[in-house]
Amino acid sequence: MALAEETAIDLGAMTQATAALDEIRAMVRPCIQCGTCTGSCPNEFAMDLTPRHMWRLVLLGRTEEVLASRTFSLCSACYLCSLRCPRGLPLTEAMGRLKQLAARRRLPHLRSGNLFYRNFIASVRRHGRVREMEFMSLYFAQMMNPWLPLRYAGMGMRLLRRGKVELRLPSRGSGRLVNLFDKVAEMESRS
Amino acid sequence: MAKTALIPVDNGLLPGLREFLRQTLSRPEIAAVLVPCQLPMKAMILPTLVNDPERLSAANPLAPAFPLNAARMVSRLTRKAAGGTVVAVLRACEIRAFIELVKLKQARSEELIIVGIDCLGAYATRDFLRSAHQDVDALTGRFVESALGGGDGTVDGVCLAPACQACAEPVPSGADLIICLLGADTDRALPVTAATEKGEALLERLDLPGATMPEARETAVAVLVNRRRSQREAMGETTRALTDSLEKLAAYLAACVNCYNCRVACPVCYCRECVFATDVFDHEPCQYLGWAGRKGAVKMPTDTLFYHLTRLAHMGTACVGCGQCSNACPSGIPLAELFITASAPLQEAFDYHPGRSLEEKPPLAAFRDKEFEEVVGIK
Amino acid sequence: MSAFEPTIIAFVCNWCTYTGADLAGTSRQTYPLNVRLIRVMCTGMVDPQYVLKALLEGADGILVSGCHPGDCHYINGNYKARRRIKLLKTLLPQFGFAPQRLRLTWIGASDGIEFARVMRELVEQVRALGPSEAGAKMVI
Amino acid sequence: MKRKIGNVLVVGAGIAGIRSALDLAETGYGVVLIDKAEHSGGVLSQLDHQFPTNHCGMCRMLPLVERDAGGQFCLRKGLFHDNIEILLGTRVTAVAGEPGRFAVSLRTRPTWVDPQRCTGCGACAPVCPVEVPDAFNAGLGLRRAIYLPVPHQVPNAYTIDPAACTRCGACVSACPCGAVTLSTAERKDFRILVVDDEAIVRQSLQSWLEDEGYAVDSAASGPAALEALEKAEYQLMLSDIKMAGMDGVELLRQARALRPDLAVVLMTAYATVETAVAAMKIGALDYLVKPFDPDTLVPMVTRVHEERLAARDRQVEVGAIVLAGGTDYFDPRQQEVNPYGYGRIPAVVTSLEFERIVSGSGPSAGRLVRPHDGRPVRKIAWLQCVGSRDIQCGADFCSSICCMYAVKEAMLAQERGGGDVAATIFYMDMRCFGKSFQRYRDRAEDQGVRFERGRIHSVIPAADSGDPTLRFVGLDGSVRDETFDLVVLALGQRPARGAAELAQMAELPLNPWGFPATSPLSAVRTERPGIVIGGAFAGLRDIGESVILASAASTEAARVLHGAGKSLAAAENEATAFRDVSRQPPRVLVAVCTCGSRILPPGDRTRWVDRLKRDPAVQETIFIDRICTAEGWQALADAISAHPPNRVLIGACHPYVFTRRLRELGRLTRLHPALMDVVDLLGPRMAAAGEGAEAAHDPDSLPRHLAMALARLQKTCRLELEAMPVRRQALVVGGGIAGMTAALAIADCGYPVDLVEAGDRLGGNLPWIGRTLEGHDLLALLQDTAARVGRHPKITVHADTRVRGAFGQAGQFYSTLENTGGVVQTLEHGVVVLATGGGEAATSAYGFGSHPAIFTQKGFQEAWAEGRLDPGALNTVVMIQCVGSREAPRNFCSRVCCPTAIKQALALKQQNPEVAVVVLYRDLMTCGFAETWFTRARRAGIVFVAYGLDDKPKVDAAGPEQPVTVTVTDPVLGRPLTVTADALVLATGIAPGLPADLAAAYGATLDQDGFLAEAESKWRPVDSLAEGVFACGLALGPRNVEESIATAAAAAQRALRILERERLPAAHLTAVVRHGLCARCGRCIEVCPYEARRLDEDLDRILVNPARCQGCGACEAICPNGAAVLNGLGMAQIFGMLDQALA
Repeated sequence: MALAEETAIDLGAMTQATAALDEIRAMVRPCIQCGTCTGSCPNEFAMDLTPRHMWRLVLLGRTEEVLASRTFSLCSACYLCSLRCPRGLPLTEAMGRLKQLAARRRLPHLRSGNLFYRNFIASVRRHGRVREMEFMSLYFAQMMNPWLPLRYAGMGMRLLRRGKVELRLPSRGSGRLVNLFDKVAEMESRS
Repeated sequence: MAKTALIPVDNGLLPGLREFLRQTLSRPEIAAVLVPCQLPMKAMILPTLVNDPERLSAANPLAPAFPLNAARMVSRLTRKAAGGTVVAVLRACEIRAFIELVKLKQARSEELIIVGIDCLGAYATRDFLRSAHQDVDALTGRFVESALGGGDGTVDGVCLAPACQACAEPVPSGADLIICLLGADTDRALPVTAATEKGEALLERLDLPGATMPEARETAVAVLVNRRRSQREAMGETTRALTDSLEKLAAYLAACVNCYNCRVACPVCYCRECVFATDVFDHEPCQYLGWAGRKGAVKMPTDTLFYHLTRLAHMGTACVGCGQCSNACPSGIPLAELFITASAPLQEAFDYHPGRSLEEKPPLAAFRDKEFEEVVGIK
Repeated sequence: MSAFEPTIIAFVCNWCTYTGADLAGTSRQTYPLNVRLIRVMCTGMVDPQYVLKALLEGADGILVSGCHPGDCHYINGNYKARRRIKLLKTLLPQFGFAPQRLRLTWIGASDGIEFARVMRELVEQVRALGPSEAGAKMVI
Repeated sequence: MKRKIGNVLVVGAGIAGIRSALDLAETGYGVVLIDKAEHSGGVLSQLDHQFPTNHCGMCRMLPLVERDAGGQFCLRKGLFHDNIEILLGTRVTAVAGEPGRFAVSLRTRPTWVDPQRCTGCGACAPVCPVEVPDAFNAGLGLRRAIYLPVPHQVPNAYTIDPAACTRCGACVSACPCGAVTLSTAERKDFRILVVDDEAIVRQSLQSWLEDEGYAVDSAASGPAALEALEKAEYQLMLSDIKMAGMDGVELLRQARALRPDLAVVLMTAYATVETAVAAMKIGALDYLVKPFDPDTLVPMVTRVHEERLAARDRQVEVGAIVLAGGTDYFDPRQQEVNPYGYGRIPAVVTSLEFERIVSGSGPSAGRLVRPHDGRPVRKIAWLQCVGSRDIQCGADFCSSICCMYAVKEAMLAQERGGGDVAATIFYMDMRCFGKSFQRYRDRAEDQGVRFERGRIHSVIPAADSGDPTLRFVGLDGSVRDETFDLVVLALGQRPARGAAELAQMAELPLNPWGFPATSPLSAVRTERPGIVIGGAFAGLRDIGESVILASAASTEAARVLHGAGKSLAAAENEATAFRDVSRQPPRVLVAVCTCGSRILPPGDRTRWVDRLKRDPAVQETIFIDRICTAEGWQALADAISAHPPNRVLIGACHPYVFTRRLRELGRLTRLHPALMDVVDLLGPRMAAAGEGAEAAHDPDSLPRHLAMALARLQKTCRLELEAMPVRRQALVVGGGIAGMTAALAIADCGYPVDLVEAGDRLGGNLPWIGRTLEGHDLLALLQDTAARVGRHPKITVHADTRVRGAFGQAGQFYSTLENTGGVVQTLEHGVVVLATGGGEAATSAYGFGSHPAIFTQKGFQEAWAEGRLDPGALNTVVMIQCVGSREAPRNFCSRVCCPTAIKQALALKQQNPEVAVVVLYRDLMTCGFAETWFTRARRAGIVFVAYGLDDKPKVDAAGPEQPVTVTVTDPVLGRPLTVTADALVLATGIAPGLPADLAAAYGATLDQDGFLAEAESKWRPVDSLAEGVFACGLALGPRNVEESIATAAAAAQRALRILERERLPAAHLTAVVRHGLCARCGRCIEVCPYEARRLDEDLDRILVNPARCQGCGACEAICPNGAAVLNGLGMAQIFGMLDQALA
């Protein structure tokens, strides 16, 4: 009983303080909690909340609980759930929105993933492709964890052997996608 | 409130019972008494509807005479409103038959009070007529003495009719008032007990001393019933051995001439006209020729076995074992033995006990969703 | 061929078993000619006398067949029939009549194959029992 | 009897079409019943088992009154009724006209098998080289191109599937009766003459057209063409314009003179198009511009051909049209992805395939085995909502039927497996929304059927066995895999194939899902007056509802006919004065159809005559070859006229098909058809052939069949029963929308109606409901309906009045009315419609009554309407569904509460977008198209939380001043949710208002929940067991307004059947009493299932009500001495048949 008290959800909160989640909630409102998404999800085994569980929390306006989970960050955007959802909900898109929301909030438990993503994109922006060495160096620097590079060392060596990693440091002028990225940012800010 | 009272019989059983009936008839609410009486002109006993108390001096409900099952007479008296209450003195098997007839809407229990007397049985009518050329009251006395004194009612070598010998229900449990012979002190008084409210109401109005049931009764009843049961089993065994194939059954019934007297005498065969006497069995001449042609020969009248098997199928579950079929057969076919033996398994199959209760529905008019599933299928 | 060919009288209800028998015919589900169908409206109208008559006139086997429980066109006729068969199956064996000669089955309108199977099996069973005693010598 | 001359076209001969046709036919209208399939019965011809009996029982739809007009045998065999003409393989090609006078064109597909000649012997099928999936067995087996559409139907003529047939002709030579005539194949009948001076053109045209099955000849010049036209008949000439000698235009002129009917299409080069156009003025039908390819030519020729065929279309004039085309099932292969592997994994089958697996006439003769490998099924799963409640496949609706049929199928599986089968149903909401559905579902659960809440997203074959493996998420969130022997997809409904075309022809709109749309608040009326929809054609109905809608559609059709004055124009059908033969000894004419020599080998005649002559009742035996032909039938009529017999026995084939002809023969010969009989000799002959040579030559077998029938016929007497007079007016008890609708429908057909209402005004529940879920205004409906009732000259309204007592039987009831002023009057009427309605059930659960913020649905609606409640002031509203419903003792679903909750929630949201609405439910019952409102409610942000019976919501309302707090466990999160509600709305469901003594007074009974006990929930859903007593609206069962209106129209239709007659005639097979033999024991009264017998105390006789008696013969069997007789099948007759059977 004590446990139930602790974890009880007050639905009265549903209408309040959920502005952050409102847009996403609207996307999944017709959800009938059938669980098709969970059954379909290839990454479900690694998630702390099942997708169904998470969408339910979204519906009930549990912003903090949703953002505290890693579930959406593990979405690999395979679109299986969207394809199979009997309600035709844009679940993959809603996952993306959750990622964005989390990113804006710089949530500590998602810091590693966020940095990885940001540096990856920054590299693409600059060069029109990923410069692995630059990208990983910046990532390691920002993570401020001296042991981290060692965790990637083995993989890095294997990739190197197969010529998958370019060792040269950036040299060839400025990135070709800067304009593109800027245009997108401009359009997004307008809409 | 007297549930049980005593009928004084210190002047003799019959005078005591006659006095009891006179007292009953003197009640203003009682219109008449139906009781076996000796006919004035002959040493014969038949049910008689008595209105004049004086005429009750001929009443003799204990005589070993059972020329017909009085349930049919009670049916005639009660089918419609009679305008007065009748007290009927009946044997146990007559009461059972009466209850069956009520279920079949051939009789009504309104305006009727049934007095039953422990049944000591009776002789076949032929035997009774032979024995009763003497004083019937005296014969009755000797018969009762034998039957209650540990004997089997045999007087001068004449013994009970086979159906009576095999009757395991001598106590008239369906009566409103039961007059007890078994276990009673027959020199002094007979206990009479009310089994229904109607009986109790009458008993209360009669001026009789109260009493309790004699302790000896239970044992006396048990002894008699056990003896009868074993006789019934023996009878069944013999009969079954004589009829365990269709051919043997035909031989058993060989003397039958299709007079249908058995069904006239049967108290529960209630049809106005037996189907075998209707036009359904007015066969075309060409049909007889057809049968003869097919089988080489055909006995006439035809349909003998068909008739008896049909009667078993129709009335077997309602057979009260009174034995009147045997009594009625001009050819002396032991029909009661056959009917009693063949009906017992039918009654057992449907857990149906004819005459036990008005609440029990005749088995073929009822059914349940799930029952007798063993008779379905070809496994 | 000297093999004994039994004669079987089948009282079939108009709505289910007769339709099933008909379907057996149109579906080329053959069944032995030993079976003589008597179409009645409902098994609940099969008077025990019909069975007795068939038996005494020499039928080697008698079948009563109608709708499955709960499916009777006339609501409950098949239940009434079941009681009558119980009665006859209790009565007749006392006179040496093999109970296997009298059968009650539920065969529905779409059970054409089942009908043919039951008929074949029944004929075999009765064939194994041999001729009914009532057949040749018995007078009715 | 006076016959109405109105005709109705019923399109679709499935269950609804049959119901509608029978209704109208029984009422006396003529019906043309068509179906595009080659069989009647629709999908029901494939279904052996129906909920809730798990058997069939369709035969209970047959007429109860005037039974002789319809066949007395299994309806799945076929439908036979005097007033119904059935056209199979027929479709509508055009609809014109107006209500009361429609002209409809019908086109019947030729089957190339002459049904008059085909005896169904089956010799053709084995020689056919083509094998295609057998539609009857849902594709589980194969059939040939020539086949029996439904094996159990009669007449069982074979038919040819034109799509599969290669026209090889093997069947033509195999047919012993010459019934197959492929040469008259329709395209072969259409002869084309190609005229061109270029050989290459002639050759290619000829080959293109011959490939299409046309008969083509060619000519190289105009004169050659004219020569050909003189020699033979052609339907179409394709001619070049520019030819040496005679050009195309001249040819056209001369050809038209020779053959005025000839269609001519000219072929022209671009340069001479103008000539071609000009030629059309002198009779060319069209022209083709060279060069052209087959894609241009063939459609043009086909069009010409079709137009020719259209000219041969049958035109029918009808007063009204009932569209009863049914629905189709969703095809799981049509989904973009086929997640259930149907078609890939062999052990995944559809629900229809499962029905065929457990059918006695199915591919495994009813054994529960897998269709592909014959392995017994031990573990089986049903997947619900396949093609339903799935926006992704265009189904934002609930198909309404799948839950119940899945429960049925699961129970059947368990039954077939003898307790050895584990059945699981995977569902989202178990929609047991009908009267007895919840108990049925519970029974299944008690029997061990496992119900698993969860939607299966996909089925994959197991790695080792290939058996279907399901992956699903349990309520606890765990993902589980389970492998089954067989997986059944519970397919949802889709519009019937051809529904759109039919709707277009009838100018009816479609709803967003492609089903033909009905008018607001009517499930049967359409935008086009005179065209009504019956059954599931408009979508998503189960059998029982379809039957109700079919009857309702009949009512509307009858109304149209009546409005068009049809019932006023009476056609006197002169009753035939039959010869009285009752005092004559039987003299039977035996007529044997030799059917070529298939029934009777020529050498056997003498033997047959001798055998039959043994019976002195036989007057004469004659032999006719093919009695079914016009000549054969005439020969029979002649024989009867020559030496008039008083009985006629015909030995031929299927007796069913002779019913109508016997009646005609009766009129012709003045011998009553009851004194004629037809024996099937062909069936036994064919069965014998199958049994081998020895049996086939049993020479006594067929004569025995005749002799048995003879024994019966000679003892048959015509029943001379006095028909019961009908008091041709109706009593309707209850003035709600159902009662008013029923009263109006009956009165509109011309019969006086007394409408009794206990309250002071009409309207029942409509005022508080206000609007439907869809937003239709019920107050307007009430105003309109009450006004029509009020001014209808045939309706007398008795307000403030109750029925105090009643007695009587169909045709003649007596009812005593008493009004609140104590005034008593007695009414006589022929029928009664119980429309006593119902109300909201009372409750004391969840603190109701203790707190002003706790409402019932009705209380909430009223408080809102009366302004006692301000939606703008509410922050949070909680609704609890199934309060006191779907659990003992009120273990039924009230069906309306979930839609009402959604209606109220949406209305709240609309008035106050900020309000939070939480609906606590068990299974959300938004069946049919109401599902879309469930979707809208979700979209609007209404939160739905499911709860279970073992963990009901807890309501804490300490006092009127304290807030109401509701706690419930969220099944997905497994955590308690608490909410403080400004209003708590309890859905308590419906309590019927039908007093048991009122029903009993009319001989009807109530079910355990207090609704009327229907005679049969599927086949006679608005009838009580007592004929003449009907119910509708809430007295019958929980229904919404539109559905209640439909039940009312259906009840009216059932009542009109009786009112349309002056007397209720007895059928030939009716029980009679031989009073002289009768002992009045009354056992026949006890066993009669129809309460058709009673003891008349005054007469001291047992009397039979022939309108109630259905001829089952239970009385005959219980009567020991033959005093109860089933006329036509008495004891003497059966004895006679037995004699002959054993002779």
